[in-house]
Amino acid sequence: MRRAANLTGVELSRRGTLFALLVPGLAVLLFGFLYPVAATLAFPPDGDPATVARETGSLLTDPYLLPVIARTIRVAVVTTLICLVLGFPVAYLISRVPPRWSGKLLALAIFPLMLNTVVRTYGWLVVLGGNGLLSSLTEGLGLGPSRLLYTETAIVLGLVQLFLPLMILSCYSSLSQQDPRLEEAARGLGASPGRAFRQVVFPLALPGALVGCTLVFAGAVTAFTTPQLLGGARERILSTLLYSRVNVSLDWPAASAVALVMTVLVLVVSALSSRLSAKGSTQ
Amino acid sequence: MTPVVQLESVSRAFGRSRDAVAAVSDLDLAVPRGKFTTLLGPSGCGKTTTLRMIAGFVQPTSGRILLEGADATKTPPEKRNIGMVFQSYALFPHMTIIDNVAFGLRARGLAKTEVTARAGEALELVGLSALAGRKPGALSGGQQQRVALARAVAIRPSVLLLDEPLSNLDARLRVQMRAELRRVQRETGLTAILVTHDQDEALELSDHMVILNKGRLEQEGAPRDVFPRPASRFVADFLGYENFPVLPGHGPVAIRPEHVRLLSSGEPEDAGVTLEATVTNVTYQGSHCVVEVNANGLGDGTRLLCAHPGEAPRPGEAVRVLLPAAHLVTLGEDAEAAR
Amino acid sequence: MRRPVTAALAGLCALAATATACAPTREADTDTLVVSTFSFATEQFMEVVAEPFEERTGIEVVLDTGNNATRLTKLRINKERPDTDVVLISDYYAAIGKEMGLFERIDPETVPNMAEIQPWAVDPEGYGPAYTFQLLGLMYRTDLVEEEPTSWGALWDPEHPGGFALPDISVSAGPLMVLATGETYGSGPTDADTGFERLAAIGPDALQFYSSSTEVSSLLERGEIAMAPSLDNFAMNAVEAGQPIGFALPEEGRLMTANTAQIVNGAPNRAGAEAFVDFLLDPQVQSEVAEVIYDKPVHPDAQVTDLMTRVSGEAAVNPTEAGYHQGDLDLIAGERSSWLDRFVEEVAR
Amino acid sequence: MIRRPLLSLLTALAFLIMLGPVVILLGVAFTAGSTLTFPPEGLSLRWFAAALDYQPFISSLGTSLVVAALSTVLALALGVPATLALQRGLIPGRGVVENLFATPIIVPELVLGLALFQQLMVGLQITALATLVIGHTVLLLPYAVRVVGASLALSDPRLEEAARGLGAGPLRTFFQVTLPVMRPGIISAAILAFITSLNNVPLSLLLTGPGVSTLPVEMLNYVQSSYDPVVAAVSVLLLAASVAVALVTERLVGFNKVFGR
Repeated sequence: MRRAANLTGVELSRRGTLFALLVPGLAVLLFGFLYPVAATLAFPPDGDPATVARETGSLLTDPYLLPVIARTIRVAVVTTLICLVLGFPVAYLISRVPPRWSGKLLALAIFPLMLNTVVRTYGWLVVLGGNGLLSSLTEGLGLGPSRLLYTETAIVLGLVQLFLPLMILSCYSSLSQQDPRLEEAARGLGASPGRAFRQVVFPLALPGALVGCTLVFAGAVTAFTTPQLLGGARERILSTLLYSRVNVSLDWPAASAVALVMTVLVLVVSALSSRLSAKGSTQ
Repeated sequence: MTPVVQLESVSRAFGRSRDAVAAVSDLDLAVPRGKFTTLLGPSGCGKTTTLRMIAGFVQPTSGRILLEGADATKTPPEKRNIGMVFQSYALFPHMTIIDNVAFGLRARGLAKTEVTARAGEALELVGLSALAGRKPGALSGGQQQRVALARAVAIRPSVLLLDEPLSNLDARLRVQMRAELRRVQRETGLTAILVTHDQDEALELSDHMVILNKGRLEQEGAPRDVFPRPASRFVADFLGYENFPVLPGHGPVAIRPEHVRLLSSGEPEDAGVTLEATVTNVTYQGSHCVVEVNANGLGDGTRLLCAHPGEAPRPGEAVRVLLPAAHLVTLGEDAEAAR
Repeated sequence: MRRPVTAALAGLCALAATATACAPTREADTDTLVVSTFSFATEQFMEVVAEPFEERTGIEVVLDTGNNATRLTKLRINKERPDTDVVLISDYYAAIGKEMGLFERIDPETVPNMAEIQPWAVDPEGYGPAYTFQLLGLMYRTDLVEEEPTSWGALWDPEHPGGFALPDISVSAGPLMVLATGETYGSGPTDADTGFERLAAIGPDALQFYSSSTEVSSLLERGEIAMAPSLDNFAMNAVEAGQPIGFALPEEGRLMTANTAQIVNGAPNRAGAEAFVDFLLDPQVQSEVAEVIYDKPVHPDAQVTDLMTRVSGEAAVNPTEAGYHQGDLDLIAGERSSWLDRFVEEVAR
Repeated sequence: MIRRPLLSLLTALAFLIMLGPVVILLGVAFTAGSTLTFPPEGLSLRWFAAALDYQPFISSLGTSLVVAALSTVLALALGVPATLALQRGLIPGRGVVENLFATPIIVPELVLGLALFQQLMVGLQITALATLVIGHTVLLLPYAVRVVGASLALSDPRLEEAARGLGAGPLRTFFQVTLPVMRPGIISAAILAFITSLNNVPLSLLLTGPGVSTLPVEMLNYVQSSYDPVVAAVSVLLLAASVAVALVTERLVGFNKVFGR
């Protein structure tokens, strides 16, 4: 797609013009993103690289903090898997129903993205809370009150709600490009619906699913509102730990250390996923 | 001998019940064993829906479908033992050629050695053994279609379904592939059903031709029976009859342009109908000219087309036109009224 | 060629202007006084403290409210260019602030009332004094708990009726509870290890780890829990309203927390700040605050309300005589991050 | 074909999880009672009145709208020229520059928020409002570059050559050909950016100052300290606004174009 065309308004071959078009954006990126992020990971207020390194070290060895990292990863992985298991079939359905239905279903799936995370998470407090819907349901069934609020399960539920639309969109973009005849061909050749799904539909939609998984995983690792409201004081993950380091214990170098670990975690996963998809496309 | 595929008053409507559109209505069909049958018709005539109902991808709204004499109306596609070739080839892009061909065999749980042997055999049949290890993306359209054919044939289906398999190919390749299709069908002895809108393709390939119009069966039979004797104006029109004059004493008839003759003065008249006419337009077509004339005798000035070899008359010239009796097809009044 | 460059520069300038335009600067200023305080009962505070102070001194009082941590954060942000004069803040956040160099020592001459107040309320290092205090005890449902608990042991009693909640480590009662437990079961009021160990034993049974007074009050009101360690102030509303709620002072592990008034390092209105702190300690003002906001006074001449003695007994009048003490604030401040981590991972399970 | 029970079950479950809690808010918001319970205890509009009466929500909504509008305009003002240069110019190391414009998406928003808080607010003493605008602009820049870039990449540069060939000067070509070609992309990017900014929590969380806080952050604070249905009422109001925006968006440009990737 690389085009050696000239820009309409101005001769882009002239360096000065190009420069003028790019520089404001780059300057803001530098001042509002690269500089602060780099600086904060090394030179937080009240700290220096040595304190950040020490705090990072303790984050990776402290018996009270390792569980936070483990929980963050566990919550993100489980959320990603559930989103895949639920989101892929929905995307598949949307890609195979007649257009007048698919448009409506897609809009319904996308709609939650227009609401902020507090709005989307708030309902779970009503569902999972002490006197909540679920509790009265289980009590009504004679199972006793259910206590799901402030558990990992609650966080996962909230995150699944938050990120399912992303998974559906990613899978849908792959599935809608797939020729539905491929699945028919497999069925015609004697493959059961399950076999056709496993051997043809799913493998071909894998790139989209992989993108979806990466988005959901990164989102789950970095989400704040949902773990804060649904995990409460009991179940901290990296993002809520970062917040409490800044606003409860006012320990800013320690906050930088958490930020460092969180960033590295997300970067490693994105790199792995792009590696995987590159490998998939060369095969 | 029971027909391989039999349709008993099969109908299929699409859309909600209130504004449903019938794609196929009340179709009865018997597909003879070991023969090449063609479903022919313009787009929207229901031929593809019929094929997809036979394959099991579409459920009939009413009626029964029998495969090998047994009711298979509710049988899912994978249990029907059909081989299907799609217009878009539908090769699995993530599998090699040989894996594509072996897919159906593996789905049937055959032993590894048998899978390898039969897949290789099928690929041999279409002459693509050399490309076994490639991915479909690396193949040309014609090659991909031959792989699709091999894949369908490999499972030794009770019927081979071909859904406009050649229409994505360019004109020359299409002609080559027709021969290839015919050869493969003959060599394997498979029953084949081809869906096409191309009359030449249908005429060349089929043992049995079924012409559909608006979801209904219009005419069926061997090409050499159907082609010279279309039963209705629709069939005649579709088969390339371009002149539909209403002759005094004959009623509505059809005749192909190449059978209309311009008589030079003094030439003896053959058996047939001779008309006085005026040339209105002449188009040069290489081997012949198409001469458009206005037949003076036919009241409202019926225009006729005739394919005329050699020196053509000029527009405005008065000519005599012969419609030979041997080539005049009389169209049934009822068929005419149905239009 | 000229045009885009100019446009780009103009854009950058506009951005820079937005970025710096609204930076507030407050130079030396004797007409107004910015007081950073709790967001609790702001209107009443205006009525009984700020407005009378304005009348007396002619200095206009501006309130900036929020919880301890966010206000401390704000002070830290503006450390180089402070825009606040007085900060009313909990004792252990005050300790963090001192460590960060956010506050100034007070010359006792300028705040005469500092000589009058209860001795424990005076800061040993000379920083701002405590102007009120809260006692840690057990808030309980009198209809669900038959006998008034006399010991923290009630929480560990497997027979205890109804559920209970514990304070989260992020609220003032949290660290106090750790120390109170350490004092009760361990070697003394600095034995945090024992505190954590014992709390960890009952953590899984706690219905909730509350992080606000409204949260714990509503849990008790709804009867979801029968008791919770809390500060005595939390109980006053309910007791006054005649709800079946009582406040028990355990015999051992008597910890309290104080609210202090600090003068900001480099305050734009230093003299006004000193006058305000003195005003806050005035017996008359302390009495009115006690009546309206339920803040227990530290000035011996101020009037302790009946409600206060009904809830907390004699400890409301003189906490140190009743055996209450603040705990080691430097320990709490210094270990804040690690306590937070330990609490979440060991206790709040 | 699609009558498989498992597929229907999973789909139903997915939509239940995605929309169920949001639907429940509707019930909670209209309750006459004072606790978060479903089904509601009687019907009343009292929580809507309470929501509109709660000053922090009103002032933070103002902040949110100002920040969203300013940062959307800034992101487009910076992003569109950059996109033009990237799509139509010959730039050495174009890939690197392009990736640079996408990086703010990869770094966790909370980390960016912390960085802006520590370095710009604490370090450079920039006000919370200005820091919010800078942060949101950085966050929206990738959307602007990507969405506008996508619409530009789809258009045929020969259109512009044709215009030049027909005698239009470079400026005329830009305003009469290039800009109209980009317009749908710009509208989509603007809507997407505005919504993204308006809904953001992690980035705005730490960037608060006296009287400066965004609506979602205020809502979060409120939910954490109070247990009445006020936030449900606010949510329903936002829900209604979103439905309105969605309908207008659908009319104007089509949903798929805004959210399609």
